[in-house]
Amino acid sequence: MEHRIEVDAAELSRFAPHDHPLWWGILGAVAIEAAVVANLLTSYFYLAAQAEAWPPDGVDPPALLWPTLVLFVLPLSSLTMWWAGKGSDAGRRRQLALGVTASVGLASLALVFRSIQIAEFDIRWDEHAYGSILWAVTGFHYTHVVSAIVGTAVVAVLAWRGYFTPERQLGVVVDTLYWYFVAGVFLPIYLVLYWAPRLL
Amino acid sequence: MRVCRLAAVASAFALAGCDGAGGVLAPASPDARLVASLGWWMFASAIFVLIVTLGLVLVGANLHRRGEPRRISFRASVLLVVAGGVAAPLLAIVAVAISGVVIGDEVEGPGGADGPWIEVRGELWWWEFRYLDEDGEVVAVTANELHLPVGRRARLRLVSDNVIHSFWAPNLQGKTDLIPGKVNLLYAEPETPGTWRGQCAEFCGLQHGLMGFVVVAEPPGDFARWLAAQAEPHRVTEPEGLAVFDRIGCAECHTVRGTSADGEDGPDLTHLASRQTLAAATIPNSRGNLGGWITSTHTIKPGAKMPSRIPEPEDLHALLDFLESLE
Amino acid sequence: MTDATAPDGTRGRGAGGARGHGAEPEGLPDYVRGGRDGLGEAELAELERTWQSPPGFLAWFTHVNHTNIGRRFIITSLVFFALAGLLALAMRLQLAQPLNDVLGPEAYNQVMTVHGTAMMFLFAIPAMEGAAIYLAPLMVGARDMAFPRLNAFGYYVYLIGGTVFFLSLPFGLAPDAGWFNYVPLSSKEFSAGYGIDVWTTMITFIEVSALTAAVELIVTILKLRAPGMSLDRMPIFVWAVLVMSFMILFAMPSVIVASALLMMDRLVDTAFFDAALGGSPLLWQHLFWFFGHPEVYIILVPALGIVTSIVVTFTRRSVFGYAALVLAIVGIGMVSFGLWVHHMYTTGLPLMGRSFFMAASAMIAIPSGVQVYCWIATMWGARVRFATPMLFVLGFFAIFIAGGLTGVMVASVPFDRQVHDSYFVVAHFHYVLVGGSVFPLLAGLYYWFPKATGRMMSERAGRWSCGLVFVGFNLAFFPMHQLGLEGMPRRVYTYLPETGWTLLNQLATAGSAILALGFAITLANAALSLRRGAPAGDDPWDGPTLEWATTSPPLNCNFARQAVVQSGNPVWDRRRAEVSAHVGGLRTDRRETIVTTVLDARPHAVQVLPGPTPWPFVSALVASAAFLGLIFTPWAYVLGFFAAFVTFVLWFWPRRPWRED
Amino acid sequence: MPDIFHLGRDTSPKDGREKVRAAQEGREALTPWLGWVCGPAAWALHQGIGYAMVPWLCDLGTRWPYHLLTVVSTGLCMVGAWAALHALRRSGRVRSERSEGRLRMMALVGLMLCAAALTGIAIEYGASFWLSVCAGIDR
Repeated sequence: MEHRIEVDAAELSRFAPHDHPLWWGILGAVAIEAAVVANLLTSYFYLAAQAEAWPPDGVDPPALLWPTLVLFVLPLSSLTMWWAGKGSDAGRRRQLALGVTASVGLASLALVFRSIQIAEFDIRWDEHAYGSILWAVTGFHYTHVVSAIVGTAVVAVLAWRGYFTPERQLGVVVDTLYWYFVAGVFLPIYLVLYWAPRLL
Repeated sequence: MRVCRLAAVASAFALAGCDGAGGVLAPASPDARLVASLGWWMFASAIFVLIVTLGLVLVGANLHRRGEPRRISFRASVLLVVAGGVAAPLLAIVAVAISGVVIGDEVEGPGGADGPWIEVRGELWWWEFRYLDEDGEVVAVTANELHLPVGRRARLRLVSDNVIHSFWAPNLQGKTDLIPGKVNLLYAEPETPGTWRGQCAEFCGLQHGLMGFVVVAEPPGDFARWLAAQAEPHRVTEPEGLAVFDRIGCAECHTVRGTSADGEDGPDLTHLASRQTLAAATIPNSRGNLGGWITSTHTIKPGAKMPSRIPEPEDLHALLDFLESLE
Repeated sequence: MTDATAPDGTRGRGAGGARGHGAEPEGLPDYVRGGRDGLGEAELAELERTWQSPPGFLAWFTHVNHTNIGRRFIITSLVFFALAGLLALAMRLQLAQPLNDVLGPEAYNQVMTVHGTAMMFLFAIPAMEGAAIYLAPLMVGARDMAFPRLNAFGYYVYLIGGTVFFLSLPFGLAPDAGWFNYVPLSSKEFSAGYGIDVWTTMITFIEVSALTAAVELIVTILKLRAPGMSLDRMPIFVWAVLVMSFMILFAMPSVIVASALLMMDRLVDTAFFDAALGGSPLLWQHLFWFFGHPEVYIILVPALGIVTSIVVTFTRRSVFGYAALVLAIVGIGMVSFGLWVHHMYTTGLPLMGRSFFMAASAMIAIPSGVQVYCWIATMWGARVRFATPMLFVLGFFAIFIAGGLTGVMVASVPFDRQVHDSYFVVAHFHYVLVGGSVFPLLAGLYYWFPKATGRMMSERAGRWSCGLVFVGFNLAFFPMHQLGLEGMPRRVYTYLPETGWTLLNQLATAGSAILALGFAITLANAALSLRRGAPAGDDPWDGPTLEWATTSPPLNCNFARQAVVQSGNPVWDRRRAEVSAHVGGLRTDRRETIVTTVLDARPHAVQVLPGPTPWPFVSALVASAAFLGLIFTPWAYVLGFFAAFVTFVLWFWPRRPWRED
Repeated sequence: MPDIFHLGRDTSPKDGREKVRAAQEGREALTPWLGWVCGPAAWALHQGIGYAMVPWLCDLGTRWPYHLLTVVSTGLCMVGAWAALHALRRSGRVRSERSEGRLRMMALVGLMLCAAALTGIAIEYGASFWLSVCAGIDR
């Protein structure tokens, strides 16, 4: 048996942060969570279709002000995240650290808005299925934002300590990917929870 | 204890002419007949396909000549896969879809619906049948025994306010679920007089296994007489037994129309003695079984909601006299 | 292949001991003598030390190699299979006589629920995942999975979740609302106590393990294939695993949502399923079956891959219709998401709505038919070796096709309304699941046992086992068709003597005993063969795919040098050409595997994989505590979230020195 | 850029001509997937929405939204089939260092998936004609 070396791996990159298997893994996690959101929103419409009145009589659809603010703050935090990534690509550690920290700040702001808005809900979760699904979807996204914030806070700590380099920035890349998802998934949630009861 | 129970149930059991055996394949209504013949057709085709395919597997795997493999041409292989794997299933799919749609529409349709209107309520773990008039008012209430007129298409309104049950009388019709918050309809049209067994088919808890009922089909005249009798209130002939009935708490759950007993948790007992069975078609209705059911309820049906009562012997006899007078 | 046929009895260490246990830094283990694949002895020894799973009881919790984890998945799932099988025997005993009292209704309902749930969630899926975790990296020529630590995490989650679930039975806390757990029966009103909570939390928890396995299988298959293994050269089994993983990805969230909603209904009084407060019991059924039907195919699809592997090896032919088989597998995956309503034909849905699902349910016959006829075309005229794996495959043909045909029958709305929830359906799905999944798994066990342990299983015992399982199975389940048609509903704890169901039930009980004996023989065969089996060598069956290119059991690093592939049957190519092409230049002092492009598998990077670590175990422990807490209080959610997060940070925290290269 | 949109294109920097060729290859890589995506998506669309719209059709008393749905999903299927067919034709002309068999297989599977989806839609559409949209919805 003759043994031949056809591919030499010595020269290949050991980092490839934008194309690392972990990047694909996060994509998988995003797919799972997107499926969960899809299931929840489908359940929302299913319950709405079964109900005689949706929202039930005497209950107002949730107010628009705070969620609309969140709708703008979350993409803004994605923007700072993207800017941080640019800095990381170019080796500007300070830009990376600032951007990531700004994102954490903005998302925390979104969380505050979200909390105010939850406090204003016209219905409790145990009064009617409408209240249940409203609280469940809101709670699920709230958890998303919290986990994105704490995850990114860890990235920020590492960034300030100078861990990341243009090669060694896998953590930033995958965190950014997840961040985009958390910001993006709010749009369908926003449309369904705040506009569907008004328009349909 | 086990022996007692078996004896109580088995010895006296002779459900008058119950033709339960045979079920789906012993149809007693046009609907069930249609579905049974559909079943036979599908069975025959399935067995044919099974034999052909397995035959091909065995033949193909033994075609080699003394260990020398035989080649099969690419074209022949493609033909094999297309014929067996695409064309044949496609034919079956079209046949199944069309027959299913046509027959489904037929057996689930109202088709005149000239029979009685009956509300079927699934309880834990027994059946209530409420006969309604045209306005939806209750005419008569019975339990675990459904009477239907022969040759008429009865309309059953299936409801439940507890868990999900499923109404299944295989000789007459496919099953339909009773779902809280939802009303389902089912039509039943017996062709011949007879008695059949039906049973709850959706898992509903502890006594799902013994949540049966009896269907009695009788000529329209007999049916009308039966319904008129069921609509009558009870005229008390055994006041002592009724007193026991009240005293030991039966009246809290059971209604006997014509008396003060108006409990709503258990079956309506106004015409208990006219029924063939007790305990959701579990034991035949006899004096002995009735006494056994009252005193050792949970030996016969563990977990049943009815609490057992053990009155003094003379009270028990008076109670049984009363119950037997509920004709 | 210099050492392909070298008898190598000293190497089999058995499934229990990891390769390399007790290997001292100085003394070289025999299997590295003379090197391998052109890699020198000293380098191979260093590579093996790098990839070694450390010995010792405590170190057991730090193992991350996919061969260790895959083996654990398989063994654990077989233990659950045996336990759930014993529960089935208990049910058959209870039903052997009318009005029997081996089990009362309470015990019967718990046993029935645990049997169904365990067979689905604790046996079938994990067994398939285990086979995939063990085999897929070997088949694609990778050194390990893409995320070895996540892999270990998934295993502990499964182990803990499954054990807790099973322990609920002896403690009398077992769920008793059936494996489908329909509301409102499973609501707080009709099922007080902790049984249903155990079900909802542990099922959600175990699904986490299925999801982690799915993600890493997908990434491993897409990114870690050996150079040259473009998509059209991937073994069919790997295709099947890929499709299974995607199905898990999209089906499991639905049951997670369903059980989370039920958990909330029970824990904080939400009203998702409460009809009185605007909820809908049918929502549960939609969500559950949107998962539940793909679930059946999640179990079936990898089994079809196993069958293809065995048919190819035992006919010594490339499979006929590679593209058609891929199409069939992908097609099954696609159609499986469009059938769920056929579990709900009797719930009073509009007829036209049901007609869609009737067509779709029957549609599954096309991809299945294509598969079966591709196998027939492959076997046609070939010299088939009827060894035990092939015999189990023949059994699979008979039983699976029979089950598929009754499946087409129950796709028909009017016919299904008669047999739905009757023993006819019990017969149908046992034919499909045991025929379509357990038979291939046993075939796979006999086929890959030599690869995993270095020893052959006994042929004689294998034939006996196959025969008994086949006869016992048919005796146990064929009469159930008739019982269903005679009106016997499912899930009944007893029946009345005058129903006339006694004789057929007795036949079924007798059959189940024979079936159990058949399984026991295989179990004993496997246990005895670990020590006494004939040495297997690298490639005892003359298989075509890459797992046969390494030692048996596989090296710690899987391959001394990763292969470069030129066709779908690389091992046959090598034998013919007497040449093997490899990847060079990977370091031996740390865990490296080559990363390739998704479609053509051209090399473009190297992934450095982590070594043994206890953090996945710690994380799994914390997560389990959180889920267990959820049985009792909603605050466990908040607490568990942050506690688990801390362990994840510790898990991922970069250890100094930070790598620079 | 991550590999997701290019699915096999290598990510090393390129000069102008290389870039053009890489873009072409990117499209080459994408088109055969269209069959894989469009077929199942069309079928899911037809089935899911068709199923959900039945009670509404009954209230509405007409089938035209359903016909429209069928047209749209059939069209989607056709797009997938067309792309797959296109890729199949081209697979003969691929540069040899790229796997021609791979492109061919993917295109073929995509094409057949679309055919299967079309069959599914046709059977669902055809069978439902025997039924009134209100069958089984009489409350």
